[in-house]
Amino acid sequence: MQKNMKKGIIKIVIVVLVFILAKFLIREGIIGAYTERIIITVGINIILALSLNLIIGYTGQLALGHAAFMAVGAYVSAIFTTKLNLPFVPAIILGAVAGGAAGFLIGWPILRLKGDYLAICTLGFGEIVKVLIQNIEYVGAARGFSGIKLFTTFGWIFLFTVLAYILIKRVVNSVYGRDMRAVSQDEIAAEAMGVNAFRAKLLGFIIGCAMAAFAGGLYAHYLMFIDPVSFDFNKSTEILTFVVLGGIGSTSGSVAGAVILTVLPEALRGFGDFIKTYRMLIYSIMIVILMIFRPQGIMGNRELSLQNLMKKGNTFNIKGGEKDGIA
Amino acid sequence: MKNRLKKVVALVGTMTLVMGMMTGCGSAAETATGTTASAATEAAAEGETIKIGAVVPLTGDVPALGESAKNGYQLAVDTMNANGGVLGKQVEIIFEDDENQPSKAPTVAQKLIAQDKVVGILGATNSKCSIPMGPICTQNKIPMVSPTSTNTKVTVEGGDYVFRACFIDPFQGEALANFAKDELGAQTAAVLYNMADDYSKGLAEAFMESYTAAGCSVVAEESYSTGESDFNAQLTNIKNENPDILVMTDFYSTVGLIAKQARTLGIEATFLGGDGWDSTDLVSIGGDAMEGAYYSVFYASDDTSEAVVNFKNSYAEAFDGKEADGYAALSYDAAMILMNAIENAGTTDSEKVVEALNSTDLDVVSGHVTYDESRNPIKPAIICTIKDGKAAYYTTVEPK
Amino acid sequence: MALLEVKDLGIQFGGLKAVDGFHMEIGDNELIGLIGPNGAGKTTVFNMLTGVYQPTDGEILFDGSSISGLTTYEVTKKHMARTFQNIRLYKEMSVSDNIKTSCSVRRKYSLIDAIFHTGKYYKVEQENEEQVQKLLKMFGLEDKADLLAKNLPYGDQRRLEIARALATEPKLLLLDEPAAGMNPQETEDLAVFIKWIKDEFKISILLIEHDMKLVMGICEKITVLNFGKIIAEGTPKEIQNNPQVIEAYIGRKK
Amino acid sequence: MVTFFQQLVNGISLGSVYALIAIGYTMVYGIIKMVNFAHGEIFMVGSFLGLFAVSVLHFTFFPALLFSMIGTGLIGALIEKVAYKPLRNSPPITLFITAIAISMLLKNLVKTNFLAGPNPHSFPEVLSVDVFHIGPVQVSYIQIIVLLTAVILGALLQYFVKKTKTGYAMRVVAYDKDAAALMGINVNRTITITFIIGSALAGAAGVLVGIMYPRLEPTMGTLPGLKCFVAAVLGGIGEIPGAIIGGIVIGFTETMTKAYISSSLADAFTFSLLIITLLVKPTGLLGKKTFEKV
Repeated sequence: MQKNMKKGIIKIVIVVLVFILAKFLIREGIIGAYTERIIITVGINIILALSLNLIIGYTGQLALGHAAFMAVGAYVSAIFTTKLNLPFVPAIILGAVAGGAAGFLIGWPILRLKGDYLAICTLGFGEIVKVLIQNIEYVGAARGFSGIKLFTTFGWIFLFTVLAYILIKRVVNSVYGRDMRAVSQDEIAAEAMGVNAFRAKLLGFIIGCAMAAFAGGLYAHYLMFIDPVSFDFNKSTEILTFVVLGGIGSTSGSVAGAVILTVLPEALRGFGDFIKTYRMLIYSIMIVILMIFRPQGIMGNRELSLQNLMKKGNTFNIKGGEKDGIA
Repeated sequence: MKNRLKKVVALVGTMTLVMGMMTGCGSAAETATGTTASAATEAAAEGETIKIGAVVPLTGDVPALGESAKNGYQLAVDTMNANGGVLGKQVEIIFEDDENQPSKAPTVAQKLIAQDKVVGILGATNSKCSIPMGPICTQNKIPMVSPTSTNTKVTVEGGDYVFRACFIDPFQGEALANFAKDELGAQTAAVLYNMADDYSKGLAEAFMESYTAAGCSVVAEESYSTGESDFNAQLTNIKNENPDILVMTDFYSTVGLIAKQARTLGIEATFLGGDGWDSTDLVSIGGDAMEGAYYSVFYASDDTSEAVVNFKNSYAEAFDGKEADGYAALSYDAAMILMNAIENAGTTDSEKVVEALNSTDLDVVSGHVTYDESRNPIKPAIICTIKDGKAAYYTTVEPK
Repeated sequence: MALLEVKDLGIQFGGLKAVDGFHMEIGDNELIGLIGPNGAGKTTVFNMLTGVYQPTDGEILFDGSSISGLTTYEVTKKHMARTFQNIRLYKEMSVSDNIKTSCSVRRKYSLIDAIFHTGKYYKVEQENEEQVQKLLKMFGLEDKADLLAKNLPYGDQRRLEIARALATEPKLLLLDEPAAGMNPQETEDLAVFIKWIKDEFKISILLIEHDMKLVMGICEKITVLNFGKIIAEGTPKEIQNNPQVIEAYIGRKK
Repeated sequence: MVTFFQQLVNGISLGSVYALIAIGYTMVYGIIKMVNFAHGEIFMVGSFLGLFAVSVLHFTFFPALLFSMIGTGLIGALIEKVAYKPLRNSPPITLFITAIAISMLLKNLVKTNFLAGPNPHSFPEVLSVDVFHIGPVQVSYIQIIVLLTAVILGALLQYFVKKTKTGYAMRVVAYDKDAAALMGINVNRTITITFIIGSALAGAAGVLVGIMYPRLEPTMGTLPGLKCFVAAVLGGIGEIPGAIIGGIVIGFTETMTKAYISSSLADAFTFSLLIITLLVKPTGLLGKKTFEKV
């Protein structure tokens, strides 16, 4: 018991230290408003990548409509704060609950399907949500929902990103995470070993959708304006590239993918037009090459975590799931 | 033990690298005295140039508009610098690409303000980017002039630092409605718009509101979503109603397609539209179906007024013979309005520049500009028509 | 009361009656063999018992209650586990995780426990870990705990699949051709190994196998299936010189 | 009542366009069980090749159609060789993500200024634009051409798959790739041929759509691509006649939704149709039942 406790405390101390350091840098203006905005975007993208990775990486279900759940969370939380004047945190939690409910609603029928059909149906669902929002005048339809109060600050983002990471690690390292992975490996064998495959898939899907909705809430209260078009298929593909580049089925991989693909374009903003204009072309070529030579992405299914560092042996020891019981 | 130590060092190394990368690309210019942005503008003023930021959609789904806007801004700054610049200093314009995405516009605006220390921002081109950008400029007390965003929310929700150089949807809708009723004597209208596009839907609603208020009737209201190319279903319903005019409030490429299908289906109504039609490609896609159509626009390319002719010539000269479209003209005007305000204010201090902007009284390419209390310009709308395959000036609708 | 009672079990795929009138009784701690030529319907019987296929007629009583119509994981919850003819391990998961997944059938905690790492979470994880270590030691796999299942040699994969089934604490273990692809020496060890499991875990085992030496050696009762029908039942000795069985396997002497 | 027949004609003409693209989808999926997500983009490339042939090479309709079919066929084969072949036996997720990446690649490649550039282009009039009146209902010459081409190409393809040797090889590969290899069938060659034919069909559809709706832009392939997958699934994936029927049904429902229910919800209806079909009858109208042997 104590060994786990000791490691837990070390991790908490490190996290708090990093937070204080960042806060100090901001107050001193070393991290300016522009970089702060990038860090907030990185935080939101990390939560999105983690949530999609739970569905694609761990539960093995290729869901292509992830931006739709982000939209549900964004719009529901925006309605609560702007129209009903609810405080920030309850509003985004309600947004996440709505996202989870939408996940259940669409997951229940669709998760009986396999592979390609599931992918296209989730994609179809994404388009349906976009069209529905475009027809709801209450939220401004195609003209977008503006005048949302600014709540998302660096502090909230830091807290929620760390919480999201811990939540995913704990779900993945629990009985539920193992059931999900077993189902993604061989559904029939998992059922023979007493795992209710459908329930495991549905649970992974609901948690993933709720988290995406939560990220949507943070996004809405940071940008203060949301419109249906920004949650279309391109947004879903963007989140997919974070997970794919980082490594399908690796939690720290998703974090790495989200950080790199968010910071890179901003860091390159200064350099020549070539990269800027052909950015999407470079990304697509990169993915094709990646899928052929390194389908597991940068991190593969390895985990870079403090746990491995403390242990003897290499940082990237290759093993199936996360061994450490703690985040 | 050594092995573990090496690994810890590696992790700490990568952490600092990532932090460094982030702070590096962010703070290079920011390590000024950490003061708020507006005070920083004084510091910049002492420098040799006045920096103005411009947010344009260079990539994304409408790069053509971005290019016109960039050329318009550049031409205005070059002309201004040619005759002595502003407050005796040369003007330097810094372009940033918002990819026509609402999430990108505020980030690049923040970059221009925090990193490049601009004294004013031109843009964004489309309303959906200007709306989220407005509050950022107001928070940082940096004046913003959008050339072509017609959605009312841009100034209403943008805050006191947000201005625009073009008329707003309600005015354009009203102008079109009155023009249809008085000039064309049309009593019944059908409206076909892209319900997935904020500009198209906004203008359509504005038109319908004014048209019904003026006592005429909208006999058919049909819509479609982006990317669609078959409009026969909607057009057949419209043909059934046999309206006097068919109003299409979308961009030139879709309008050309609809017009062709409408004529093939045998719809004889006159076609009416908004500033989205303003492009040389309208006729190349629409062909002779566009003949005799009317559309409101910021500026008529064949207008004979001296300001327009000079602008067109210098534009063609600067950009190897390219023809200036409405987006280029309005971007040029927006830049002129901002620079003129800085000149009148005598300083780059934003409060004074905003005061100067509010009291703008300037002749620009798209007509005479003065601002009302919600910082929208009181400007005429120009109606053009397509006569034997070319856009021709028809009339001007003065604001009430 | 017998542990497993199967009465008049049958299934029809389109026109073909794959299995017809199958009956069987298995008491506590018995080792029963089910043999028959290829395509006799052995695996189909397995799939009906474990809920993979829904039988068209007949009744399956297990541990006192009917299980015909239940899904596979419900059958496993009622303490009947199985292995597969061609090994179906979780290839990309570690050996220990393969086994630990089955432990959750018996011991589970709520999602809230998992997220907030409550006392119950640590207790259950600890128990699961102990059971995994116990099974790993018994099956000689403890030093391969962290290897991916796909990287194990064939023999170890077979044993891991049995270990994984045993982790669900079954009362009846169904083994589907465990000796497939093994040389005589390995089959010999497997026979001893199966007998040891039966005594060590006090469970009943239903064994499908082609290797006569293995089946005749360790099974107490044998049922012979041919073209979906039972053609013989009894002790190994009776089966060996039963004319129908010989005919089914070797064909009639002219 | 007149409008109903006119809408019927509109529906069938739109449906025949979808059918033309769906045939390619269903063929590729039928043979190697892979949703070629980039199929919509190959259709777009077909339109641009047609535009290039007509405006730059001054081809008339038929040579331009052939030019585009050959072009897209080669591109299809190239994509299969470079991107899909190395992943032949990797998990479906990797293949699907590669297909999405290829579609992004094609879209952005055509968008570059070296090729077509981002702005819409117009397709010059190659076929006569006149219109026939059958009573009050009118049908344009192009609509008839598109319907005829869809039916003819569909019949030709059905004949090819059912009667010729290569067609036979395709059906065997569709049934069991590994067994086919054991039987001496050159699986790689068959799959490449499938891609060539599928892509060529998409190219033909591209040219016809370019003529019918003369606005071409790099993003025009995504939406039709999606709808034609719905058509292929509705008709029973892998069944060529199914794809044609599926295409007509999708075109019909979309037109009727726009005409009588609400033109802004049309797309939502199409996609809900997909989800309902897959839940009620996953194999689609004509598809065969397949299940995994334990």
